[in-house]
Amino acid sequence: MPNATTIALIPLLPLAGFLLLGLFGRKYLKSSSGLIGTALLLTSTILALYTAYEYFFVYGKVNGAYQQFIPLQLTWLEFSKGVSIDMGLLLDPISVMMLVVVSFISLMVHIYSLGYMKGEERFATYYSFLGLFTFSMLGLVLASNIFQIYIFWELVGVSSFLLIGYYYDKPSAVAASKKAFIVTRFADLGFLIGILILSFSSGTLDFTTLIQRLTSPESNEVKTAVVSTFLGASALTWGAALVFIGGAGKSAMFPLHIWLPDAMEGPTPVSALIHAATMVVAGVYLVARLFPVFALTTPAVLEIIGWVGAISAIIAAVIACTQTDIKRILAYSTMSQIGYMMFALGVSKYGGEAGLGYTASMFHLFTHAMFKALLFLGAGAVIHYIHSNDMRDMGGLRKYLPITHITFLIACLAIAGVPPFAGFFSKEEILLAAYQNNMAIYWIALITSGLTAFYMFRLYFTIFWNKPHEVHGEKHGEGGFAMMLPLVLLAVGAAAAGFIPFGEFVSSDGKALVSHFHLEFSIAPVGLGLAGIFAALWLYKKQNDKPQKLAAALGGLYKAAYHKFYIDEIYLFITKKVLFNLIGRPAAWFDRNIVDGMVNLTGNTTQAVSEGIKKIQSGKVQQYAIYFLAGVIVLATLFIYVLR
Amino acid sequence: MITGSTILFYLLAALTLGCGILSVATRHIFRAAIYLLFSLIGIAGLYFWLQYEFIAAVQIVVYVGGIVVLIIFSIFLTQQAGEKLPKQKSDRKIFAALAVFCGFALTMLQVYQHEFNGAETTKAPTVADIGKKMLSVDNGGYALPFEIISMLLLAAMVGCIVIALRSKPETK
Amino acid sequence: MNEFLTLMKSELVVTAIIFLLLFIKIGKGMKNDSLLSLVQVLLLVNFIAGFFFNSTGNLFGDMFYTNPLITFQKNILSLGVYLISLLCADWLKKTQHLAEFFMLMLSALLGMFLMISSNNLLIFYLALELATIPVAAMANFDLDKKRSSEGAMKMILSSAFSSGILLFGISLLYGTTGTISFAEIAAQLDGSSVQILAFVFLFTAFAFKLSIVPFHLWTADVYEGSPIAVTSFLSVISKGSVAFIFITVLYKVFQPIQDVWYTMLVILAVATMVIGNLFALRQQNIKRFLAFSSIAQVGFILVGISSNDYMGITAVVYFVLIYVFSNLAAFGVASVISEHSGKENIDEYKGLYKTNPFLSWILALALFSLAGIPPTAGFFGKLFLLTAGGAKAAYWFIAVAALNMIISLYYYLRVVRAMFMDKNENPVEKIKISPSVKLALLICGAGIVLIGLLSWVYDHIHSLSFKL
Amino acid sequence: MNLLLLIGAPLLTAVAVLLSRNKAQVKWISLVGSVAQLALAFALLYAFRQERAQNNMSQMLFELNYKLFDSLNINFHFGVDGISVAMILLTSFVVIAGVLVSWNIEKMTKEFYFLLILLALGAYGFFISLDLFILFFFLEISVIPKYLLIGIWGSGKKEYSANKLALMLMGGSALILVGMLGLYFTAGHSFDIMTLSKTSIPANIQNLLFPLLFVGFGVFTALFPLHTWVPDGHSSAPTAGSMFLAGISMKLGGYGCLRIATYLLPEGAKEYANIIIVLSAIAILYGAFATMMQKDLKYINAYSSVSHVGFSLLGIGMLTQTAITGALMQMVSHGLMTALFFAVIGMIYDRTHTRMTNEMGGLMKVMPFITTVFFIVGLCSLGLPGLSGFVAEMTVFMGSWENSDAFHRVATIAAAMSIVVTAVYILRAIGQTAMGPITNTSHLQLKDAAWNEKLAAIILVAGIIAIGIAPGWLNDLLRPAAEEIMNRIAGK
Amino acid sequence: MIEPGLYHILFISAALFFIGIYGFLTRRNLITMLMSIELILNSVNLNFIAFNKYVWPDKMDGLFFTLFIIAIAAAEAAVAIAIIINLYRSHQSIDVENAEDLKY
Repeated sequence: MPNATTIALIPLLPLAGFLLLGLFGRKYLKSSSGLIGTALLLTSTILALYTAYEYFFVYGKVNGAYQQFIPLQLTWLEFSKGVSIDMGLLLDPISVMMLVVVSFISLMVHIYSLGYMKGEERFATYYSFLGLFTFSMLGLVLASNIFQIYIFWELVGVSSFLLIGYYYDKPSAVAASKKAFIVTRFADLGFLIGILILSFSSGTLDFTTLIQRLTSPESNEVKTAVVSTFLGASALTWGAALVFIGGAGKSAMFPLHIWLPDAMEGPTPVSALIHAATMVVAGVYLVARLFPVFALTTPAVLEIIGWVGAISAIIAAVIACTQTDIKRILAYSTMSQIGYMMFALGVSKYGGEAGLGYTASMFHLFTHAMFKALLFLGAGAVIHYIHSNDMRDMGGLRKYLPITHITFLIACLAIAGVPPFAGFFSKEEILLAAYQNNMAIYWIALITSGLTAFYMFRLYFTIFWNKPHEVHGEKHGEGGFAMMLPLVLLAVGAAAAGFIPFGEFVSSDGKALVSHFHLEFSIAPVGLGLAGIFAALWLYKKQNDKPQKLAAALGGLYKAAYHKFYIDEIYLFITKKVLFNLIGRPAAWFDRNIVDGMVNLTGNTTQAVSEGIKKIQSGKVQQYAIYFLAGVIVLATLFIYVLR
Repeated sequence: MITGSTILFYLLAALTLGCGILSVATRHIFRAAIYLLFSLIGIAGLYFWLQYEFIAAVQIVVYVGGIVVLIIFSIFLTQQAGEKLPKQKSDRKIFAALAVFCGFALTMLQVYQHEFNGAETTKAPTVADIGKKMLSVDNGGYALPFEIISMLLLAAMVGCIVIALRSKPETK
Repeated sequence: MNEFLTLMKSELVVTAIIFLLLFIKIGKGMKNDSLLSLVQVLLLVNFIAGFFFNSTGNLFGDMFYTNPLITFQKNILSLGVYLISLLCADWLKKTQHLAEFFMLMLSALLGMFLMISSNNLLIFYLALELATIPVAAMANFDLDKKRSSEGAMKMILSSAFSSGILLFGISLLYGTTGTISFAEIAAQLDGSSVQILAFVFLFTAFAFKLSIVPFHLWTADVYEGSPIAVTSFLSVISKGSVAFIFITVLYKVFQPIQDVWYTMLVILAVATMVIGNLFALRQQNIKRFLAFSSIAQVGFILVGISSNDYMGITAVVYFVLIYVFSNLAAFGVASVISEHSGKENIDEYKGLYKTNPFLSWILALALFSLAGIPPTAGFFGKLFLLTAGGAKAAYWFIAVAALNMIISLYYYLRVVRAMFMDKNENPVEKIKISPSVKLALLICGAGIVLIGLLSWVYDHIHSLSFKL
Repeated sequence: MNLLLLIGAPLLTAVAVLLSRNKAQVKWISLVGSVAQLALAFALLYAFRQERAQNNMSQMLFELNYKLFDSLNINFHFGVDGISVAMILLTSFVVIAGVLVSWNIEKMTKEFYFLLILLALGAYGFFISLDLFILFFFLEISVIPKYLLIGIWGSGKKEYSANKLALMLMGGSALILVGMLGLYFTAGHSFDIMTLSKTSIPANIQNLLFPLLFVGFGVFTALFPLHTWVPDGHSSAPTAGSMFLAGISMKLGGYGCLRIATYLLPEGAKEYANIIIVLSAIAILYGAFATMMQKDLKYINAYSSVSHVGFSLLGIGMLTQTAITGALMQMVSHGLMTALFFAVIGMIYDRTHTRMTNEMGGLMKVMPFITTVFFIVGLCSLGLPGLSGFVAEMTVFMGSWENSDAFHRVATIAAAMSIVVTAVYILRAIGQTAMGPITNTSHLQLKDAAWNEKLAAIILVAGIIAIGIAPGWLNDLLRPAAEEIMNRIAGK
Repeated sequence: MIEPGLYHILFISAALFFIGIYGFLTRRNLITMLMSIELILNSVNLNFIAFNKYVWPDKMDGLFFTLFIIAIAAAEAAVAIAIIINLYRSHQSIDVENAEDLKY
């Protein structure tokens, strides 16, 4: 049986770190705060691994299926009978898996940052923020209540805001952090309303009950909810769709992805942690968490999810081919990979063989966490060395950064889906699932995988090969042990993670899913991947003008892709023109002039009247007498003739 | 049928109203005073006609002997001899006339509509029982008003002295 | 003890003081200061005397009537006079005719006493005149100021005019009812149109004295023209007394045609509040300002009167009591300032708080009380007036009254702002306040703060008026 | 526990302040006084919970009833339920913070603190009185101190603002007055809330009186479109003044809207509920959008107050138990939050001598503490979980969603949209002031918060977090009281 | 109805009353205004006497009222004249139009 305290400690230790470092780090702990934070996280990672072991190999499996456990559930805020926000710990395959991923990657980043962020002015603050993020993310993962997940959802949002804006005196960083927060916030609005709808129609906020009520078609909740429709779609459909919007926002799905590239303004380790491995997959996790509802009650929404995922995947891939900022390239690739996970869920069914997409998605999430974190950390090492994000400043670094080079290569191979690296296995499963359910998406996915391979190796070659690197000034060597250790560990993960029999552990219905491997099927993707690699090799191995030519040849498409298909501009137009000029300004004006004007008007009118009637008081006693007499006569006539 | 008393009445009425009108109309202030005097006399005459000799006497004594004289003195004090009074603005006059006319019409309408229950016994009171009443404190007696009047006259006297006999600042 | 003495004690005491002063004057006279202190003592005695031997009864047939409530009202008036004698000490010491001044004021007071307890139109009329003519003379007491005599002239003429109309009304009333005693008139009233006419004529006399719109026009000019002592006397004492007798006349005599006067009161109350406020809005001279504000206050009194029952009586008496304190405090401060610096304009009050915090606080208190802001007593006074008036559930009527409270608050705040907030390079210099004035101001302040919270005052009045 | 203590403590403090000789005395006396009030508030909370724990379920606890105007049946009738307790806690928090932040006031210190304490007195009295008349009395007490605080110690066009505030509030109380008298007469000459809540008032009268009372109190709590005193008043007032104004006085209004208008006139409430909802929804969105355009920090907070207070009115209008609970939570939360916000603005202003966001930048470098607090309050205002704002707003939403018809749904969604707009303007404000490069180099010499400021901020932050982390206790306090109200509305 | 009676006298008195009022409203000289007042009061007296004679002869209220009114009139006139004279002293005119410093 799960032990509540052990599991509770996993998120609480980082929280402790946050408080400790946040309150005292700046003044007292100073540079030691990094070690403290890391130590705390190490503990909780160990606990997480222990929990995972316990769950998967000791008590988790009951008669052939992994069960849900809720070792702890506290009522946090009760709205009415049965409807309450609970703080709970929910253990099931995906949560445990995420637990491991999050804590592990976070630990890596902690260690890495010891080197990368050394000497930063707000070192302690940095680590306290990391703690906050890790806490929130773990809480999100473990949430047993849809409102709990929303709470931690917001918390990860804010910690990401804080970390993106870590270099707060860089205007671009500030802007990026604001953008990230507001865009996700906008998506969260959908999430919130979705929660309201779902909870109202199911009469609960608790995941288990909610899913169980909404998935049984004969339950009266579903009946009533299905009856009440809005714009032709049932309440449940709306609810599910809105919830997905929340997820899409966090996971930077098209068209809510615009914040992710800018988010790269944050320190690179942060990007690795938040914007590659963990937070951005929260959306996927959310969909997975509510998968039964999507799959059984609102398949339409699942369809949408599939398409959104696919589109995001390919668009991001295309854009990634044209960018020059290495972190942005990685960001787009992240987006594209998450697109994979999304449509994997989208094409999946509930239970049994048909649930392959689900497993695949989770699997890809797992592997992607490894190699993408690795990529970012590697890129971080490069940037650390070059002091620039722009790959045009780079080239021929393989001699100067050997370890980074190797690990980076591994990661690239992994993401390109070259066997036997991790990416290969998960991607294969995804493609298979798509193949089985939705041909169109399958083709998109296939093309995307090719593009992926291409732009990754474009990156790889331009950084490490291409033009020779000329050393100006004395260069400190590759970052120290603290930075190399995570690279190595992650490289191992990226290389080996594929061999985990994932289906054994994670599947839509908890029962084991044997993923059998078809060689003939995997020819196409691998082939495309290799093609992409060779294309990159041909274009970027040596310094030459082929790329420019190619770009010129592609013309408009290239330009559009280079400008990210002008989506940012559209957003800018909407916010600046519509929100500010068409709503905000008029509102402010209306308030100052109309509403306030009314108030002042009354005052001035009174004044004016009083000025106007002052002549009555003319100072002439006979005038007074006339008024007097008139008063008498009027009153008399009034009361003799009129009012009786 | 027209008796002497009737004629007398109308004469007195004519005198009163006529002189009244003249006294508010003329622009010679002395004449105004004199017209006022005659108008008051006319009223006194009406009292006589009504057989309220005592009131008539008082009227003559107080008004003719007192107030009008006072007024005339004050005219002497304040008026540069013989010049006419300044004309009033005509709009003021019009409004006043209008108001007055309305008031008069209104009053008369009400008064004539109302049926005053005329009593037959029209005996006039004698000076003696007026005197008795005046100083009796029991029901229907007028001692209290008498006292009040005395206080009032005292106050008025003091007031007049203070105001009219204004002493130069340095004295006292 | 002799009934005559007990029933008429207030009047007798006042008369005694008047004659004492007369003899002093005729005799070798006294120095102003000592005379003033003597008078103050006498007035205090008069005030205290009011609390003993209260009983109910008629005198002189039924011409004179008194009861504990009436005695209480008289006490309020004498209290007011006493406070005035303290507050305006500075001005009084300067005047050359101190004895005469007090003789006049006291005879006016006597007139008011008689008016309050008059039970008969004749007495009422005479008392009214006794309460008016001397005041007119007093209004002229700044002998060498033109404005003073102009004010006096305006007062005497218009009051003569109004009393002429009053008399005509009385005569008509007498013609239709054949009597001049309140009780019998009430029995005789049949609401015939002549009687309505007569009532309107009669009504205007009260309206004139209470300065109800449109019979109010003399008020401001006279208040501004006359010395502050007189102004405060006019605005507080005579208003109060007329309000009292007004209630008696309406409730006692004209009860049969109450629906007529109820409507009349409502109309005039609204008119009075609105016009008074609108005029007060723009005033610069503090006396004139207070004149118009007091007109607006009268509007509220009418609201209270309009409820035709003992609640109304209680509310009005209570309000007048509070009004005495508030208005006298305001006038007191005004008189102190104008005596020492000759400044009577609100703009010249700017920055007063810097130099004279005490005066500023008292004035502010008084104004808040007039505006009906808690915790000052004015709040309770106004509220109870409205409560009484609301008994007929004429919500719009109360609403208008309440809205007028806003306007009034605006201009009261103007003064407060001038004193506390506005900058001024040459404010009123520090004023050395003589002890008697300080005492009086403190009394007023205490009254303003306490009378509201000491609910037994209200309950006492209530018990008195409830007995009627 | 004797409720008179709650009035007595501030009263004594005020008197002591008046009698004190020098500025130091004044300050320390008022500090001690406000600490005492805080202690009393906590004692009250404790006692209240004890009573409830020994399930003493009578609606009002610690009732006192002294005769005041016997003949008019006006009594000093005091008593508290959960709502009052919560409000009193809020008040005591804001008071102590207000006293602390105005520590360095130089001009007429004595008067300043006297008026401040007087305001507090009014609030305490208001929250514990169960007699309409007394309640109105305490409500009115606070008008003049506000006027003077703004007019004397304020900044900008202070006279104008002070006048506007005083007059508009007076207008509100005029309406209240009429409604109050209406109640008094229809309910057979009684001002007693408990009695009134038992009497059934004919529907037509309710429909007549409800608007009077609701709008009357609504003016105090910035009911759209009668909110215009808020921006000017807040922006002109001194720091503590704004804190009290937004933190306490606006809550008087909300409390009145609920406890008097809605509770005593349920039929009227049902009649006008939709109008209230529309108005408050407008206020929420419109306030938020108007805020987006502001440059002056105080205006930003003032307008956002309009928007936030809209939530509590919305909750009341929704007429469900949860929504009303949420409304009350929002009052408490917003009280603490906005007080803190104004405190921070004041601190910034004292240093930079500007409140224009575009004239600052990068303050985080020079005053980390203040900016941290600024972050916290900002995040609270945009409804970050773990801070009070989130709890309140979510409760309102959940409650609003319980009415399942389209109208309420739309209104709720409209209101919910504001959380995005809020995020926009809060982040703009923070971004421009705290983050970014330091634009004005003279800011480099500025000092961080002094002890009193730190203390004040910490107290309020503690309150915010206490609600945000563990809303249960507040919920337990408010929900039963809301239930009583709902029972009357439901006609049980 | 030639025969003079109550109503005739009432007519006379009312007429006189309003004549007086007219005078009061239009005369610019203070003393003449005072005279108009006297006319008003006399008309009232006439009313009282008439009523007393024709309607309520058995009591003498009207008569006494008249007496006291006459007395009052005297007092009032005295004070009024005193004030007027004082006003005349302070600015050599008794034109009511000139006495309007106090206004608005």
